[in-house]
Amino acid sequence: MKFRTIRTLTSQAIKSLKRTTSLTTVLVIVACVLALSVFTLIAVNLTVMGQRMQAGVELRVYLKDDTTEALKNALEKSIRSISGVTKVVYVSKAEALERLGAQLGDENAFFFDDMPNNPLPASFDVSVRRADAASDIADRIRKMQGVDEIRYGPELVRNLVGALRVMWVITGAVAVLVLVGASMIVSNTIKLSVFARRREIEIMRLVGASDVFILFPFVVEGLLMGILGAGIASAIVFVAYWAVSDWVRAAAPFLQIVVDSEWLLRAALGVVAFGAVVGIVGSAMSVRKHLRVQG
Amino acid sequence: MKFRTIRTLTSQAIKSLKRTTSLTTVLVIVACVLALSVFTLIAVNLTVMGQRMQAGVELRVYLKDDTTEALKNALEKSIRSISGVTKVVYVSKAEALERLGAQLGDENAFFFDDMPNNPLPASFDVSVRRADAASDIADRIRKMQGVDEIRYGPELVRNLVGALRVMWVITGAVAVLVLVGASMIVSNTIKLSVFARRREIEIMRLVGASDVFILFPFVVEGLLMGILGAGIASAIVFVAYWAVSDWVRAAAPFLQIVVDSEWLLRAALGVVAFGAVVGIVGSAMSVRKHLRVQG
Amino acid sequence: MYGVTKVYPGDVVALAGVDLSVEKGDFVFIVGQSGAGKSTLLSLIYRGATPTKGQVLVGGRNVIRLKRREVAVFRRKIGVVYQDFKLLPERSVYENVAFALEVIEAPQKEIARKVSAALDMVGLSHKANSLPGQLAGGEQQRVAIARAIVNDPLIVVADEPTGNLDPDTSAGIMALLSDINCRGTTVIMATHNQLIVDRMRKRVVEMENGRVVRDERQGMYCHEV
Amino acid sequence: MYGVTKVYPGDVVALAGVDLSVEKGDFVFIVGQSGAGKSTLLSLIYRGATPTKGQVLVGGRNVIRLKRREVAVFRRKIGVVYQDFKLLPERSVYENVAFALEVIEAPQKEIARKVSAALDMVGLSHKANSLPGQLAGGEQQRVAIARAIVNDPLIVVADEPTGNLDPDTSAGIMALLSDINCRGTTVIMATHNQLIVDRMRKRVVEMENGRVVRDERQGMYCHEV
Ligand SMILES: Nc1ncnc2c1ncn2[C@@H]1O[C@H](COP(=O)(O)OP(=O)(O)OP(=O)(O)O)[C@@H](O)[C@H]1O
Ligand SMILES: Nc1ncnc2c1ncn2[C@@H]1O[C@H](COP(=O)(O)OP(=O)(O)OP(=O)(O)O)[C@@H](O)[C@H]1O
Ligand SMILES: [Mg+2]
Ligand SMILES: [Mg+2]
Repeated sequence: MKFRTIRTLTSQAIKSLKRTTSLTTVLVIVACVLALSVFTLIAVNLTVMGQRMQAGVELRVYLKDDTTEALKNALEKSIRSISGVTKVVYVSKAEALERLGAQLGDENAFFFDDMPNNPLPASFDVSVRRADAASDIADRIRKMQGVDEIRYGPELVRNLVGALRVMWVITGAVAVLVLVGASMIVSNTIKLSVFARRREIEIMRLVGASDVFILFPFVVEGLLMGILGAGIASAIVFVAYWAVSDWVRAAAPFLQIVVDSEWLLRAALGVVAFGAVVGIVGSAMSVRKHLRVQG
Repeated sequence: MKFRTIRTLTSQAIKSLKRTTSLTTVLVIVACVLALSVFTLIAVNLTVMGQRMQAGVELRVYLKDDTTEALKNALEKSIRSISGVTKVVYVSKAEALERLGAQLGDENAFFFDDMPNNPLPASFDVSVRRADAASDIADRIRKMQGVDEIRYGPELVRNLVGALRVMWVITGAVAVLVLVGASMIVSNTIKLSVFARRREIEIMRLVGASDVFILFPFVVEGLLMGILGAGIASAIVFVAYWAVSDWVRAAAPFLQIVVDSEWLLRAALGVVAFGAVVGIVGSAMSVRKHLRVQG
Repeated sequence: MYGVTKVYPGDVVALAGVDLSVEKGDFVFIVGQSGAGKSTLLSLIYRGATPTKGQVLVGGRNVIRLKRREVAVFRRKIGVVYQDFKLLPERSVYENVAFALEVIEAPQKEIARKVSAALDMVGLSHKANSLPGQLAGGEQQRVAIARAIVNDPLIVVADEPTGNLDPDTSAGIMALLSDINCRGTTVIMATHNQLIVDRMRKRVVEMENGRVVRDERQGMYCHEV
Repeated sequence: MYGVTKVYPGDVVALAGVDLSVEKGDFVFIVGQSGAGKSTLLSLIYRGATPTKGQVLVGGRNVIRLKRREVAVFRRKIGVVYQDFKLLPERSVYENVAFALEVIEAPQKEIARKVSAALDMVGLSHKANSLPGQLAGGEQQRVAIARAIVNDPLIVVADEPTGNLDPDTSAGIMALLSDINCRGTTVIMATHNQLIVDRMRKRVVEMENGRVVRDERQGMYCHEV
């Protein structure tokens, strides 16, 4: 095609875009991109939070009181060699007593001062990479020599890990649903608008317009709709996310929401590009299929 | 209109429904209802969970060691009289010691046996109805006579309350977005299908068809589309929710997901009715507007 | 049958001060060049358009003053053959003709009988189940004619009803319209078909640039014969 | 110009074994009753339809064997006036006519010049910016004619091009087609207009029920004169 023709056809596409019928497709794209973005952002944040929380999961391995220094060192070595263990810290009997004092608070601490002998055992604090591996690791450590007993981190953390997993699965399922639904709707909406112009397409073919000539304005329209829809959606998400993350930082600072403006900007551009591709492919396919049927 | 006419027009609506163009609208309705349902279910579950968690928030009010029995009773009474307080339990010095022993575990408990005197203070365990009211209540109690110090429930619970609030707000925002977007898309899709049949409508008017006569098939079509869309969506949600809740019960039993099949069934029927209304109103309004423009 | 009429749709003066009255039972040909305003004049009768100035009276009623609901009822008494046929593309020939009876909620049996009769009259019984898109141009035109006459209207307004018909078929259609006219129906017909107009020797109204320039009882197509 | 042809679309036998050849530069009238198969015959020439049996040769090429891409290129050499006009409803008269030149990617200046000339020839320069829906029936028909002739086609296929035109305008259009024919363009035209056919005295092909029943050089509309 000549450049001039491309210009003519593009201006036709823009003209046709201004008609109300295209609004539906833009809206559908906006809605789909919004839904996808919201779910993606939630999923990303949940993942990051989950990783942080899991990193904090610890096993406390209590040593028998009669453990020798040599045995202790051997034990530390074997624990470190277990895959999935990220950190091993030795807590002596004296340190354990201090820790208990701090736990009980100042007003109770005084009564340890005149303690005849320290009843608390020494321990290893073992950090593990993934919370769900903790119980396997505990089983392996329990069988080692010199180990008296093993305690997990607080129950709640383990529960949270389960809850997060549920959230991820739901988020993933909804994301898949939205993606499938969105592409079906977008392609159907474009099909509908092709259907509304079926006479026009037929006439163009009869006057001797080539497939590319007929396709081009639809593709440009699809491209513009895609960019427009995705652009609007990502602008909304961008602004809303800034506002929400500010608010969250104030309301629940410990959530440590992911905010990296460069990353967000890049994501927004990616979304717009995605919208453009969806628009082009969607409209091209619908019209092409329609042309094929026409023979 | 005569009954016979209604039958004729209805059969026409069904015929027209079978054409591919209606698929878009049904899909849009399915997608919207799905999105709405998922968010509603998440919101309901979060609310119920949140209520349960908040119910567990406690303040521990430590009493001065020299508090008399009379003062203690007066204090208990005043605390009870604060609105928002649901339960007040007295924990004596002896009970406190026992509790600490249980907390520290069996292997450490023995060393309390030969304690010269009990260093732990007596306390009231105060349950409050809403976690966010806890700090206000604490401030009021702190000023009372005989109170030594006040401790909150674990930090994590307070954080969770903040996190839940964030979740609710996000869920609410997304729900509003979905609702607005959905109704815009549905009405636009119907508008588009009316647009595709604009010639047909014009011809009908010229042949002397009344507005009701023209509207009726569209309304029936909208009704059927709405029922179909909402029906498909709520069937998916119903089945999926059963599966998910089973899985959640296995993976994270403490989440205590809301499952009440009767309630769910009623909700599903409500959703279908909602879809029917959306379909009727949406198509009727689009066609009516179109008829008005035609003059 | 109607009074003063003037129309200016957009900036185009389609009718410029037309006065015309048609008696009940008349047979009137409207002739004139392409773009003279014939179709516009006819559309005023069935209220396809409203005049910018002037009044249109049909059967003693002022058409312009009709309310929305009344327009539909009013149109049912007028059978119109549109220049571009205006058939419902997704309904069969039978359904298209039946539609004019369905809007008046006629009994199913009566519909079946009358539609068959009308299709017979225009010679299209064998195409009853075809869609308009599957018909020849002249066949579509005859479907439009059948629809216009099927519910025994008081007035038949026909815009170029023989434009796509061969002389034989045209003669058949004209015989049909004459017949209906004899039974008391007013027929107003815009046409370019010189042979038909000359043969029928009915009233001829000639238009030019939105004005009536000739109005003869028992006229011919051309001015000077 | 084409060989043996037969067509059976659906169960309807529209053409039943038609043999016809047209020389380059001929002027041929196709006449016959409504539904005789004239439009179907014409549609085979511009490959609007393909025959069920038989072959169609245009300019030495077998039309049926054309590939998808070739069909578009092929159609650009044939100017067609469709019975139902087939104008793009959302483009102005000017754009509709220009479209036939845009598909061959002509320079903008040439398009402007040729479109103006074509609209002049059919007498519609003053309506260049109207939409088809705002035109009288005869005006739409003339736009379709302008589009068919604007890119100097090798063959003009015209299906009932004067059905909505008054005798004067029809005569003008026929003069135009004669003129184009004199410059070497083949013209094939289906019509019911007896006056035109009788006056022109060109080749007449009469069809009946999908068969050619008469083929006369310098014929008249009717069988027996
Ligand atoms: N909707 C419209 N908007 C603007 N102008 C219009 C419209 N309809 C018709 N016209 C113009 O009004 C004039 C008269 O049109 P009309 O259709 O009445 O002519 P006509 O006599 O029926 O012609 P024909 O014999 O070709 O059908 C024409 O110039 C036409 O372009
Ligand atoms: N798409 C189609 N599907 C089925 N039948 C068709 C189709 N197109 C035309 N026909 C039938 O083929 C026959 C010939 O049609 P055609 O259009 O060729 O007639 P015609 O000679 O052009 O008539 P007219 O003068 O009325 O335009 C008719 O009986 C018509 O009903
Ligand atoms: Mg007209
Ligand atoms: Mg034909």
